[in-house]
Amino acid sequence: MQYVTNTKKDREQMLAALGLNSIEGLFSDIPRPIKEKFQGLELSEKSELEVVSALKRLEAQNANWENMTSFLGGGIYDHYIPSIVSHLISRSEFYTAYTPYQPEISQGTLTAMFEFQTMICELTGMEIANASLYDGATALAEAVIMAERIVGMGRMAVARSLVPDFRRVLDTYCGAAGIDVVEVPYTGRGQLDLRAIPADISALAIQSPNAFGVIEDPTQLDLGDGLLIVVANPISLGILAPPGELGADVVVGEGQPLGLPASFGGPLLGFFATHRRWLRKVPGRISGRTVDRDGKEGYVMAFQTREQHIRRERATSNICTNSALCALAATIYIASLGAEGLGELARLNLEKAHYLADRICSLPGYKLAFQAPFFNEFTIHVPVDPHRIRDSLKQAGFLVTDPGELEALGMQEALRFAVTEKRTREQLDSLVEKLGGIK
Amino acid sequence: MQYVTNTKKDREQMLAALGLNSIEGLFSDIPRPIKEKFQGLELSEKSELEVVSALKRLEAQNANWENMTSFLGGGIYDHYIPSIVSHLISRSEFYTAYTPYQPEISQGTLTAMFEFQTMICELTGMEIANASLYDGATALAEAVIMAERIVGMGRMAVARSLVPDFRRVLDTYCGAAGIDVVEVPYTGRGQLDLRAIPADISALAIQSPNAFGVIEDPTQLDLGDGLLIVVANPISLGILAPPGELGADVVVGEGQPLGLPASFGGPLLGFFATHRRWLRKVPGRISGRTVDRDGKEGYVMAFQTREQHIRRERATSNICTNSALCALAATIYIASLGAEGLGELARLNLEKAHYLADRICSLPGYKLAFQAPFFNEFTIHVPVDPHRIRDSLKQAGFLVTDPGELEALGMQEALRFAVTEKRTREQLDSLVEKLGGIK
Amino acid sequence: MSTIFDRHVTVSDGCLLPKQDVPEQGLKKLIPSSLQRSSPPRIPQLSEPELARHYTRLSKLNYGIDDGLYPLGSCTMKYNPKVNEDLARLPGFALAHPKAEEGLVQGSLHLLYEVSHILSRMAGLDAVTLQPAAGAHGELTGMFLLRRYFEKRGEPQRKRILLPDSAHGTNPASANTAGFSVVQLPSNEKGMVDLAALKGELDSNLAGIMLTVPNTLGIFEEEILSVTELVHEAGGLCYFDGANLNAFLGRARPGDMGADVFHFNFHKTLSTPHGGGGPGAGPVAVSGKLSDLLPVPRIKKEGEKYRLDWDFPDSIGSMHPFYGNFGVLLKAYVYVLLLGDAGLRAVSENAVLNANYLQTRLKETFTLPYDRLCKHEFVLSGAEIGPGIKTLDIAKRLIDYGFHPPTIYFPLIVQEALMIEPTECEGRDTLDRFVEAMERIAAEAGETPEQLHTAPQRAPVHRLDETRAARQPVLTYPFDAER
Amino acid sequence: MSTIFDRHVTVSDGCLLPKQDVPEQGLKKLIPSSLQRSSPPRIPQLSEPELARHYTRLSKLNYGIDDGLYPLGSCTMKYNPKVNEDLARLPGFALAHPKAEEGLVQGSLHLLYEVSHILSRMAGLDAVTLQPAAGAHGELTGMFLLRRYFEKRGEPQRKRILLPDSAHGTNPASANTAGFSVVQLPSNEKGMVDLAALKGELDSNLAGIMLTVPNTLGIFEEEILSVTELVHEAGGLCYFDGANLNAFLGRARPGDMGADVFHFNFHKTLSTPHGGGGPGAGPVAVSGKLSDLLPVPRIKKEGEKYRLDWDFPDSIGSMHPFYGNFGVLLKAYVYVLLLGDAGLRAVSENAVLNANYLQTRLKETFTLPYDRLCKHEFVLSGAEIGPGIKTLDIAKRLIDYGFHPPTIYFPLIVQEALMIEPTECEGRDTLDRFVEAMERIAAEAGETPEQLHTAPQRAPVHRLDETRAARQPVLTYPFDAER
Ligand SMILES: Cc1ncc(COP(=O)(O)O)c(C=O)c1O
Ligand SMILES: Cc1ncc(COP(=O)(O)O)c(C=O)c1O
Repeated sequence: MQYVTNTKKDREQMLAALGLNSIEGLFSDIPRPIKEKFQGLELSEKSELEVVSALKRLEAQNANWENMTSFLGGGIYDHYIPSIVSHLISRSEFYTAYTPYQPEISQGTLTAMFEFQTMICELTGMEIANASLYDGATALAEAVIMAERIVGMGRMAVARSLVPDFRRVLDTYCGAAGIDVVEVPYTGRGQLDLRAIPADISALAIQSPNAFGVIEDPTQLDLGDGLLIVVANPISLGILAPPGELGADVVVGEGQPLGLPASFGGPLLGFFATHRRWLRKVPGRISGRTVDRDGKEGYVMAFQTREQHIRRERATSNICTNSALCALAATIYIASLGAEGLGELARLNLEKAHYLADRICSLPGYKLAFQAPFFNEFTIHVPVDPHRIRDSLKQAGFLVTDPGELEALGMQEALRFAVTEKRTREQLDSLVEKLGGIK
Repeated sequence: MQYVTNTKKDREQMLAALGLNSIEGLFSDIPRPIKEKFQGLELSEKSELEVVSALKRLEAQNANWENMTSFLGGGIYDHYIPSIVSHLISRSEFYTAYTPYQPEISQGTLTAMFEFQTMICELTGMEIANASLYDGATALAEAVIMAERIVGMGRMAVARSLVPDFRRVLDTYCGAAGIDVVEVPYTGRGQLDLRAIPADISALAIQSPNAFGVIEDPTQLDLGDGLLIVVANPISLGILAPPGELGADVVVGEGQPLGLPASFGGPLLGFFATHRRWLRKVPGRISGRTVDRDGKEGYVMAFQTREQHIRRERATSNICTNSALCALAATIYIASLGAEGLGELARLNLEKAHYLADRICSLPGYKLAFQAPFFNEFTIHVPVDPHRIRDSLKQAGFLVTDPGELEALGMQEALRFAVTEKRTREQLDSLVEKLGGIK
Repeated sequence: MSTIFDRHVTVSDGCLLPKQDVPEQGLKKLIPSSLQRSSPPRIPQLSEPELARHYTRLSKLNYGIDDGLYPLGSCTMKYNPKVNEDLARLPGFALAHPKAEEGLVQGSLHLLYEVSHILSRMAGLDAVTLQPAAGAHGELTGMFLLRRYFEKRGEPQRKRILLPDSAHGTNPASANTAGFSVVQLPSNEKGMVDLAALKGELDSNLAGIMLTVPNTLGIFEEEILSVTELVHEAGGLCYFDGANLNAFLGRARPGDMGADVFHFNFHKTLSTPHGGGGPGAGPVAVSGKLSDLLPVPRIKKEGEKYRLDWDFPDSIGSMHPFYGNFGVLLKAYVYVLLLGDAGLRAVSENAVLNANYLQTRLKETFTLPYDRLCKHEFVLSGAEIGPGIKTLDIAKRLIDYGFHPPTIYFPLIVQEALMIEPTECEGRDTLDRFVEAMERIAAEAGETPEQLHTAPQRAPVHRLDETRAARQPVLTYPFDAER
Repeated sequence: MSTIFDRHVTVSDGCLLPKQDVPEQGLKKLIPSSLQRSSPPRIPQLSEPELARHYTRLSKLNYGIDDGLYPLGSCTMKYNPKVNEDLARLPGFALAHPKAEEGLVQGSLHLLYEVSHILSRMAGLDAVTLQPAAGAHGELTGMFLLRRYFEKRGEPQRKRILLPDSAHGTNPASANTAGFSVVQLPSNEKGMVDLAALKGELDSNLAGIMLTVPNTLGIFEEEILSVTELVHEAGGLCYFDGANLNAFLGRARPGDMGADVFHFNFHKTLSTPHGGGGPGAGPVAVSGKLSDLLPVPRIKKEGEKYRLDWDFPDSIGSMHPFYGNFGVLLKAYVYVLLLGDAGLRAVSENAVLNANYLQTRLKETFTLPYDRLCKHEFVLSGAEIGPGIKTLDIAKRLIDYGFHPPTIYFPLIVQEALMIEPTECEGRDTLDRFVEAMERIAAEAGETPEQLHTAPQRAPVHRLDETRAARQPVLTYPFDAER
């Protein structure tokens, strides 16, 4: 086996040093009935060449994704990832390292975590952020659990316009944690119905832009003791007001748009930002600045006391391994753009989406489902069975989200389009042309 | 421009420090008529995203090479390259470094060069080797020039069975260096015709396995003062006798099979090995072991006095930049296999090639062009127009070399097949089946 | 360590992004001004050369698996095959969108289906969910499953989870998050579950037990079959934390030991990189009685087609927005294909051999509180090795010898614990060098304790003040502070 | 530095290679025993983890562009864009076999065709060969072209090549290899070609002149038009070494200066990585009168198809077995597409600005023998900076300050030369830090010269004994020696 370094001779000598005369002696403590029941996988060892071929055959069972023109979105977007991101995260010192338990030889990871936290705070307008969670959906669930710990009402409210992938996870966690979930409907403009927010909630969770692509305006909200949790699209924050400035108490979201491939939905990157006063209640790792014996600056994992190792059952959360390498990718991605580039990127998305929306709405029977501001994704009311449209578009290599997702949110005869900087005008025009031809 | 670090402000301040008030002032020394004639490329700056798309469109103009079953050879072979090779040579410390002029901060490159030299000597059976040349063909040309410097007869002989790509380069160099080239025919067994070797030559160059795939037996050669230069396939040396043991004075060859992609014929890797006594006549870089001030072992570029920097017009050759990163890839490739693996690899190639040859020869009218030992490549006499066969095979995704190449060497109605470890029995069988169907 | 915020800010003149190719309407028209950002985030843009240098420099402050021995106990820091990385980046896999029609992602679904089957066979259990993104996430999934199981059975009172005192901290935290109360079980003098104590806790409120096998001392519970039988008899379920699967890969299966739920830890056992703290994958395998409760969607094969199956009304819901960490699952799949059964056996063989070899050699110098055959790891005590010397000092001193330190202060039941796991990838040469370093450190502890107290000396920074980080938290770049 | 030959030899138990799937006939039957290898090469096989560690360790002994300033004069060590590397690895390009039918490689041929066209426009010359694999190979190609040109014209006696004394060593070596005799031209006090001396060499045996523009002092020949005119009038041709093209990228063209032959150096000007000594690319552009002599095959466009054109009976032959270093050519193509005209101008602007800025600041402390506006580089003298201090000492001391040293002892016309080229990629911050280091070294040279003599102290090895390497050559691993 090419990943084992001991030679046969090494093994013999080492066994001898242990006073054993067979490898079986090393496993004498496993009860015999267990060993007797063992069945293998019935897989023979294979060469790298063979496995590479096998995986390429599997890959070929997928569509040729490089030839697809994607308008899929709903949390996972088709943004361009600069080449440098993958080059830098592929340095083995980064990607093969463990969680930085030994800070003196982990300053690379810890510094980057600190940078990531700072960037997330800058984007969201919050005071502190953690170093990542698994994904946006579990980040939302963790936020609700934190809110429940802080406020303790035993129930929370959630906008109906939250993407269903997040909602499922939220419901699962709340169910197990004994938190009731109340749904808040949306208005005819596709925005949160402010009149329908229940009282006595630990938190209200909204998403902006939401599952319809509509930007929410939370400035008029009053939740009493309840916390406002906003699920944000980080790319939109290049031009949209930071939720922290609009009253959010916790901002979470999916970081995939920040330099991660869709990768069939994982690995992803949850981010989590909140007020400084809840520092000790935040789940997940946090990197903090300190000094060494000589006063030289350095970073460590701060507040490990919140974590499981120390306080065990009183730990803030059970998060251990999270999504550090994805956070590193996001950090490098953001640094490659800078503030200006982030703004430019957001504007590219915004304008292209509006161009497409306008063009589509010029087709007879097509109109925006909601008269409300949107960013890079919008919902269109269509005059033909949306499932049929989706199929026809697919034949032409254009991908849109299953209308079933919108139907489940109460939107019939609708399709959602996400438009990133990767879509060219030519592609947008030909999508419209294709749409126009569907009767 | 994303590769420039100075900001506009930096530039202004730096100009001011120079007492200049415009960038043009920096170019005042270029005569005006030259500047006035300038024409640009008429290319606008493009984003990485756009350039990546452009290159993928170009790539798509090629055949889908991943779906081809290649029997192409003649110097460039389709071997499997272990993933680790590319990972390691992609460490920026390796691939972005210059030639190791400052050995104290180049021990990585220099140590690997030393390893490469050792491996080449082990494979070829020679005493010394250089750290690489551009490619096998120019390595052969350099060998002939060295031989001419040593022996000085003004002419050399070359086997007609040398692959034409090498021959063209050899003729070009010899033409310009004033060395006459005499061709030595091959026998009915496809091997060098020993009786036809001219006298008074500085060198005889043969290739083994040669352009027909046939293994030469140079043990009976007597060249007088002339040197025997052998062009070797490094993969074959896992099982074939090192040319040094068969009387070679210089062994050169193309290192592409050692872990480099075909890459449409470049970059390649020339290797060059010879006797120790000609140390100071060898072209190209050589790494040598030495010690530092404290007696610690280290490596430097040895014998730089041979090179152009110092002796200028009396330099052994004009080689400066060579193929260091390709040599590093080859070093890692060889180390990943070790002696045993190299033997196993060579046997895989050998057996598969013989299996295919046997199977093809079982078809009516097909027979081996030469009754002589071969390694992983062989020439078949075919009963149908070979150009037509090549075309039909191509339709089925099987690639073989242009029969024109063999015709130019005097072999009509013939095709050459190279078989590497990547070819599965299934592929070989279906090639034979396909061949059998061509009438 | 300077951050990018300390660096030169570049305003790029050129185009990093494509030019706008549609007519612009302007921000003003499209977004109400109250919802627009009023000031830009304070994020510098670095030129690409500077960006490359900054993160290359940061990378060199790290220690990775390719830099040397990484004997972090419980973490199974094995080599991460390079080919895994390449295959996860194949565009057909990397670009596939999770909301695509099933017909466009048959290869991805097929792969997930295969992975589930392999895991189910490896665990000796009936069904698998690939959703959990890490070990602790697997635990949480398992706890949610237990909760739902007892609710469905009409035994909602079963809320007590037994945990050996050697358990990993995520175990109680996960149980807690799922609303269970945790009861700690003392270990006996052999470092194993104390059967008597266990029997004392078996009542009708028992939900189950969370075990790590082999346990965090690296010891295989000899009475494992009795333990699981007792719990089952009491109506409880057995959760197995699979962090230590490397110890018996290719030789034994948790299902055959009595496990009802088992989580895999891909970034430990199955060679996927740990990434400095994730992403990982923590799939969960369950016995038949729990299989209908697994998260949705699940992957189903219908004829030659692979489908997402949402139709499990008893399911706990979803633990992940999609199907788990596909990219990570793929890498482990590649690893298992490469190894096959023989390779998997070679893993446990060499992992256990290396651990016992180190244990035997190191117990000459250090205290080995539980002195017996170990599996893939063992735990020493750093106590009393020298005046005022703590395990932390030993760990930091190892850095000076060029090694990554072992896991320290875990498990809690060993005083000043040093938890050492060499993995199968290390060769004897390396182990011998490590022993030599440990022996020298032990000598230094007596002779020149200052060398340990002031270690590390050969790291990019000297010993960092962790207390200060908690007392005076600086968690984002202090833009406004005078630096 | 230990080599792999010093490492543990592993006999792999498993399978690195696929199993043989055809019936085996055996070596004995297939290869005559006299042609079989009798003993295996002495090459160890390392396990993959050990292999990764060995070469990762070696990599860390190197200094690359991503590690910091690399001001090697004449080498143009600019940033190597990462995207170049990705695109060269696209399978459609990387797997294409050079002997494939043209129909299967239209994309590759198209790319080469585009590159030729771009280069021809950049050079302001008529035709291009992409075959040369490096700068010196371009020179050799050029010299072969000159030789053939004069033979064809019936002037085979034209065998004298003029070379400024500041020329790079490959120039005379290339001329020599092609059978020319080299005449050295002295530089005048401005560091430029001495016109009077030039005029004295213009006879009917003159083949031509080899110039580097700007020259290796970083100075643009003010009289370049007179120089080329004089040579042309004398019936000679002008060869331009393009190593220094970075100085006027996007602003001027060698063709407009009188060049007949011009070689590009891709691994300098066009951002392709130098790889620790190659592979590179050194395409050659020529004026119309030489175009029929260029190497074959050339790439031709017929309608929408790209073809290899062999039909040039006057061609010198082939300089490369195929079409040049395709993978390298592709990277430069990507670079040019990214930059466009504006980006190319930004290159020369910043390269020249950085060089002049450094020159101005450093001449306060060091001797600047030719004190004038420079282009992309300049040459200081390290002489007399301190007692017994040589330029070598300064260079080695720079290593201690974390910088790669400049090129030293070239050009030969400056005593103790320090040839400094910062490139456009460096920012002012870095340049200021470099100046500071140089000033400190100058101070140390007077105050603590031992620090310079014993430098470097902060490198993986201390100063290496180059003489010993030549006197007692050890060029392969000494298997048999007692180590
Ligand atoms: C025994 C044990 N259980 C659980 C975990 C948690 O796994 P993860 O970090 O993947 O969430 C760990 C990780 O260190 C562990 O060692
Ligand atoms: C001025 C000059 N000419 C020619 C060369 C040779 O180029 P190459 O190393 O690409 O062969 C160099 C390389 O250092 C150079 O600086």
